[in-house]
Amino acid sequence: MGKIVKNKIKLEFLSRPENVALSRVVVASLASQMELTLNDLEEIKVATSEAVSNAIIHGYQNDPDRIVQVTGVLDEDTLVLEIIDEGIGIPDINKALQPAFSSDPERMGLGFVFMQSFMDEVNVESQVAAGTKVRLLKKMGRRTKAQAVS
Amino acid sequence: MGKIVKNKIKLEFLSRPENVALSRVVVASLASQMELTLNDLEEIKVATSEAVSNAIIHGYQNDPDRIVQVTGVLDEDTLVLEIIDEGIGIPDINKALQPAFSSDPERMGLGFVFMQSFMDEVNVESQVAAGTKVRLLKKMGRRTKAQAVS
Amino acid sequence: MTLIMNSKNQTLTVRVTGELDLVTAPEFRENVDQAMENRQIQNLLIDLSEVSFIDSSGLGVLLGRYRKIKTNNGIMVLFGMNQNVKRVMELSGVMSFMLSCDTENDAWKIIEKMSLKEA
Amino acid sequence: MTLIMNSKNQTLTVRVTGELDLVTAPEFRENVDQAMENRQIQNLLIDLSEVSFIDSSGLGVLLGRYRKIKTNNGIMVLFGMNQNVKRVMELSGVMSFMLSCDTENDAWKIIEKMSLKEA
Ligand SMILES: Nc1ncnc2c1ncn2[C@@H]1O[C@H](COP(=O)(O)OP(=O)(O)O)[C@@H](O)[C@H]1O
Ligand SMILES: Nc1ncnc2c1ncn2[C@@H]1O[C@H](COP(=O)(O)OP(=O)(O)O)[C@@H](O)[C@H]1O
Repeated sequence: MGKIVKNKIKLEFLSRPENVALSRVVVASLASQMELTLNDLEEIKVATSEAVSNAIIHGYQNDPDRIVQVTGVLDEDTLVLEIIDEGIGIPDINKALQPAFSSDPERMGLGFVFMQSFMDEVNVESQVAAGTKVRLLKKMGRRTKAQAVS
Repeated sequence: MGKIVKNKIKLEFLSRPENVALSRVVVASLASQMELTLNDLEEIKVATSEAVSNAIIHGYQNDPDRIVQVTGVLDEDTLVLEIIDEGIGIPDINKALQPAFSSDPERMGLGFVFMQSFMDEVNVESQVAAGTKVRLLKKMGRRTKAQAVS
Repeated sequence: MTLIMNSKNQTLTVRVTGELDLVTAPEFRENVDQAMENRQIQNLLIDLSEVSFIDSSGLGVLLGRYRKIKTNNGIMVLFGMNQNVKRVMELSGVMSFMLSCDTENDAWKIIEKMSLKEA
Repeated sequence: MTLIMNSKNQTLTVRVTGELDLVTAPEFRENVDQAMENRQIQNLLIDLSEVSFIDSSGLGVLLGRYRKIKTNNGIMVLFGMNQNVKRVMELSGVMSFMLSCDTENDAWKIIEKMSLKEA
């Protein structure tokens, strides 16, 4: 407890698809301030991309004028990201986390699969009609299977 | 009046030197969503770097635990950036804007020179002991000399 | 993202440069589907060697093209994936049924061999 | 930022890779000053060909080394600047007194010529 915070950022942006790339870039810039492999960096980028894409397309159902928030906290050996929307929320988180489940027939239902495979912890809090917060944690220099906690 | 906002972001981060690079990357990612030359992009990066560096070293006098805020708004042909700190403020803005003026003998006093050369408008609001807001405006596809308004 | 498309013998080769995500996936879909229609394409070769990033939105659009090509009894081959793109693709499971190889040359060979088999 | 330093005939060659800004300028200063002291350096050649970004903090550290070298009657030459780095340097006015050229070869020629002049 009481680990030293090495860095902390908060990014807010309009819910437009272009900002998925922007948030990847920000998170990558933050993550690269700690020792990590290029693989780690790529994994963090994919996980961020999935969570932010979900906020835009599912949370806000492609309404381009809402706000998505991404926070990042870096301590000695951990990166914690939170991706927050105030959108429609997830009625059944366990179902949403299942591989290949998607409420959109055009999509693959792999977003949470990627987040869980590429991060060490994935934590989803959501309330219908209030919004969703996805917390992604990555430990550096360790390779553990992701734990889904709903 | 009433120009269409193409994008809008807000970034907050701890006043640490590493975040100068991070803010450059964010602003570059935002700016590259509009038509602009590589020269424009480089100029925007330098101006951002100067304003954020100033917030950290002058505004917060290198205290690493304060918050710097960068906002970016993009409409059809303009990028407006604001770099805000709640630091010591600037007692005499006209003096601060002068080329080669620096309150730090180790520095060159070129930050505002670069901002003014590379952006189309530079506007500084500051209050001693309250903080500083630097507003940087870049018009795309136009090359006008910067206007300093204090 | 940039797309360069060439067609030859009812086969469309698409060279993708950049990132395949929520922004670029729809652009990819529209452009490739248009080209497939206009040029009466049977087979699709996708050069991913210049793709620096892909996520599930990008994967989705590749899978969509695969289904379309399959429906018309065509062949789709991906080639040139870098390590990161490969890992994302493999994790998704699509590599168990999608054809892939390293070079365009190999991709053409696959098309030839499979066309013979089907003939 | 990465620094590669070589010395020969009291001349230190520093090859900088990356960005020169508020974070990296102090690292540059400490490392180069240390090397100059340890190796009793007279002249400084700075290879900027792999510098992708410079701002006034980066410029400041170059100017500081210039002053130091001048004080000891040495010669400092910058070489290989890309277009963007060059513009920032030119705008600052330092190019009116700092020596610069395109290649390391040219930089060594400048050192030779100027050493002769001074001798
Ligand atoms: N931020 C969110 N807001 C509302 N629903 C979400 C959100 N994120 C995920 N979901 C729900 O969870 C499902 C599964 O998500 P995911 O695994 O990323 O697959 P996909 O995005 O392909 O649908 C989505 O289809 C959606 O119904
Ligand atoms: N955010 C700020 N807060 C307080 N003072 C500032 C701020 N930005 C600039 N200044 C003042 O303005 C002066 C000139 O700034 P600048 O032109 O960027 O040169 P330099 O950073 O090299 O000193 C600084 O030396 C400082 O005194």
